[in-house]
Amino acid sequence: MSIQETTKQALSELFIDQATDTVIAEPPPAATEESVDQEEAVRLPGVIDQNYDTKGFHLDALVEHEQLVRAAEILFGLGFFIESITGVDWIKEDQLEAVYDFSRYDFELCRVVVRVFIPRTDPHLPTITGVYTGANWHERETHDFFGIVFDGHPHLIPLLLPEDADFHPLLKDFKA
Amino acid sequence: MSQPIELQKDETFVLNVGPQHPATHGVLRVKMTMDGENIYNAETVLGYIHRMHEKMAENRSYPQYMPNMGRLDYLSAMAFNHGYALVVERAAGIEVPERAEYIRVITVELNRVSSHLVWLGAFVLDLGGFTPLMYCFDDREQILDLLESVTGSRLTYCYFRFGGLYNDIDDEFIAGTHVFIKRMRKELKMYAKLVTGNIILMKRLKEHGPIDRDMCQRYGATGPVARGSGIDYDVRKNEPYSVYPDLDFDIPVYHECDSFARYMVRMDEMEQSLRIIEQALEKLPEGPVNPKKKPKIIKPPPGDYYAAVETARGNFGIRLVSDGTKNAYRLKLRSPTYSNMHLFDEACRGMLLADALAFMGSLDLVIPEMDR
Amino acid sequence: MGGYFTELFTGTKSLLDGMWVTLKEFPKRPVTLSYPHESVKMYRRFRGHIELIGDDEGKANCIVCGMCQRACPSGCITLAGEKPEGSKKKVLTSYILDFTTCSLCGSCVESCNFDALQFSNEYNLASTNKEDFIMDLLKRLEEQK
Amino acid sequence: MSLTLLNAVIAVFIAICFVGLNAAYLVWCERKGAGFYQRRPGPMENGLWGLLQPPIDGVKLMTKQLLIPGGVDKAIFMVAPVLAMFPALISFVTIPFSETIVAHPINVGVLMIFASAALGGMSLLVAGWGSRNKYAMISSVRAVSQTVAYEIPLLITTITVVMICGSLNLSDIVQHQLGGFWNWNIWPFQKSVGYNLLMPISFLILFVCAVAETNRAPFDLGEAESELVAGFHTEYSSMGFGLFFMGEYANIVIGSCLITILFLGGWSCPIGDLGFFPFTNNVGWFLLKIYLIIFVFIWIRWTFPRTTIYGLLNLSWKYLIPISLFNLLLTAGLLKVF
Repeated sequence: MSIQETTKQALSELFIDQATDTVIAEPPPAATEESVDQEEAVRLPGVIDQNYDTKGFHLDALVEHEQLVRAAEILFGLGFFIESITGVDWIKEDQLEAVYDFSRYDFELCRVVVRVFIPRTDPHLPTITGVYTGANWHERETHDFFGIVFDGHPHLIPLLLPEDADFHPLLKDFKA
Repeated sequence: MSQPIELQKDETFVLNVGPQHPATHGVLRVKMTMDGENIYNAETVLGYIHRMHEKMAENRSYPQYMPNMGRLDYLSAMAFNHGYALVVERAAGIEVPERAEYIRVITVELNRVSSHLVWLGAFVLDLGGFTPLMYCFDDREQILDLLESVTGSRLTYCYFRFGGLYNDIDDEFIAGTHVFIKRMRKELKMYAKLVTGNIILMKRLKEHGPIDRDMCQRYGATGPVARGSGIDYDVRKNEPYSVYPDLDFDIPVYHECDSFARYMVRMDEMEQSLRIIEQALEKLPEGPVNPKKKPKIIKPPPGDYYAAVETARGNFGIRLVSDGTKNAYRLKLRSPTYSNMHLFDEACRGMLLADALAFMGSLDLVIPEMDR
Repeated sequence: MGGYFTELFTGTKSLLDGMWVTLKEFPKRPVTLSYPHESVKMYRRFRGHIELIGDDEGKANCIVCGMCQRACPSGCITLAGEKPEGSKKKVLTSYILDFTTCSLCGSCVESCNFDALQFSNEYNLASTNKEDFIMDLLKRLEEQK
Repeated sequence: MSLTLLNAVIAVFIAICFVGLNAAYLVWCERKGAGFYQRRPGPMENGLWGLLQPPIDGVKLMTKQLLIPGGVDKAIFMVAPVLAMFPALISFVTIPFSETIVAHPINVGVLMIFASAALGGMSLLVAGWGSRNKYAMISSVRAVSQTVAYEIPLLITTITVVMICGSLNLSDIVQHQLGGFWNWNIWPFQKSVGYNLLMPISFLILFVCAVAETNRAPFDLGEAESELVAGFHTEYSSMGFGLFFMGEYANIVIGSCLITILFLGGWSCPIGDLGFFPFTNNVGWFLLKIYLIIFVFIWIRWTFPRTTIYGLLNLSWKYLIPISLFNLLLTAGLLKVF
């Protein structure tokens, strides 16, 4: 079994107790014609395969925010390292997306993207610094740029922005 | 040797290394809590050269953003350009002619050698040896001259275009590169004698600055830092892009997990880069360097795309979120030293100040790339 | 004990090796260039600041299409033109380059379809006066004639 | 009495001139040498080959403002550079440049030099403590532990030579080596002790100790510009810095004088006194020898990276002290035998 399938299976177990049994076998989105906004809006939590050649990553997992730490633990156990954490501001849907990139050191190539959607007002996420120590700076950076509060983070002060910064420049409604 | 010492929190003082300090090579600030000359902990303070490149990406069209890439990592600007070109080509589905791919590889590898040369000089300077810096800069000068004759600039090349290149290389460049490879092989032997073999250097690097595999995984360290810890991870091999699969080269891996291992990885990488350049020059096909048909205005279909390249410092990844317009909706730059520097705090505890700064040098930091 | 003397021996040898390398460099000629007295020849492709290309009479080739202005990522080009009476083509009346924000990327030169822009070979551009970097390229073209 | 005093005053005056000129032009030599080692020409602009650089630098240093950082102990802060310069000057009083050119020959000249050298370490401590700067503080602590560690092998090696020559008077030590280079103490065969194979190694030990005592690269832990910014003189500007600089170069000259006298036969002509000018025992040979040694000092500085404090102490306690002690015992034994 390739690492992609193993990882997919492991991550799928997160969603089993969610009653919707169709989630695991959700087909990859074939049509990209419809706008990404609608597609993201209807997407249910679950893991889907992506076409590496066109997308640049293999697995795309959408999780609820209470499943996030568990997902990170699964990936850590499978030998993934953390590449980056970032956010995307979907201002039209009034949502923030946090994107976690994971990759592997060995030759079985598998890039995993874990996404979480959270409301734009009062965005909170659990920290994964307990699993990946290196998430510390990435989470601080995401907090800087998007204002996402990572609950349980040991040292959530501005990293790249000045220490007294109270603005979040990558939000779409930010005006300099 | 830095034996584990019981450090007392209540007997410490804070030493500000940076933002203006000779060892930080730029405006990095490390707030070290010290017990005597031993480090109790070190908090890195970033952001002194933060320019919000990611926001700029949202306000510029795709081709307009290309020059920004050279400003991220001024030492391996070519590789950063390559990463950005890759992700946009992947998103917009632009084909690259083969000759352009080969020339990309040649220039990126030349740039990698020049970047490692600066690192070598600066690293030995950190250790107190001044002369190798001058030799390194002399050698690097040859590369910069070569690249300048092709791209027109010396540091922030901005040489790649989506689907191709700014312009073609000429015979003069090819001849010059062959001369350079010959010279560099000789110089590498000289460095081995002058620097690598030196007992003082070995004593300072061997068994100092330990980074093990687990630590790399937790922090996401890549590049020579990971390869010095026994992880054979190199994007050029693990996730082949461009024409790297057609070229024969090795990834140097050392299992000692110390500063000397990282040092040796980079020294060997220069040799491997020369090999790559030599082969690429040999295989260089004729043909155009820009695709015949290319969209006039680049508007990738909505969705998110990812591409990674191996820069001189490690895995540089770009996540591009497109909404179908001519500007990126969101562009995330995953810079390698950001993760590599992050582990400094954990790794340097209990070290002597001199060793910690040598360790910092072995991480090969480029601050603008970290702060973005 | 064996290691003690081996290390002493190899260590000393490595130091002497290093000293031999630097000694060999000592009598060699310097590779540097004493800059203000001599200077390097710039490469043909060297990217200095941009300049206008004129025809034989010194008139700018520019037709004031404004492509360069739009291509510039940092908005450092300001140009204006007017249509003289009886002429079909627009004529350039001013072309200002704000070099303080220019990043020498060359997008303007590439975007130009009328062979009107090129890179100059100027690199001695240091000045203590900011106004020196607001360049009037049209004036420059006239002066070159 | 008064004549002796006058003599001493004149000697100190000459010493100051000598030290000052030496310091200035050694800086020039150092920069020029660094340039040649590094494929570049070194100072070129002022005068022929940049020969006017040192006086111009001197003028620059003297006209700069002497900054005193807030909150320092002014007395200590100001006295430190003087303390760096003073022992170096004192040492010159006893050094015999030739048979006749010596300011004040003292029977225990060796002791005198070591006493003032120990005082030199003091100046670093005072400067580091008085600067109210953490880098300077770390630097001075390093420098003192370095001085303590390296004075021991230095003394032991010197004692070996003193035993062979049977005198603490520097002139006598040179007299003992007159008559050709084969009589110098550096060789493994000696008139008085027969074969002592460790003598060349003793010479090396003395050389290493001299480099370490003068805080030169690769033992410049006190300055360590990439770690401690500028070490103990971080806070000094103008002539305060200038005095430290001069003191450093004066110490280098003293160090090389000591090496020349103890091992290389001082002012003696390498092929024996032939009785016509350059080949007599004269001051020229002495100066030639010390500048050759200074050349090696510069050569070493521009070749090696810096050691760390444990590397430095390891070298001293694991190699230099045992070997020099062993040589001391061996020499003592040989003296008994022959």
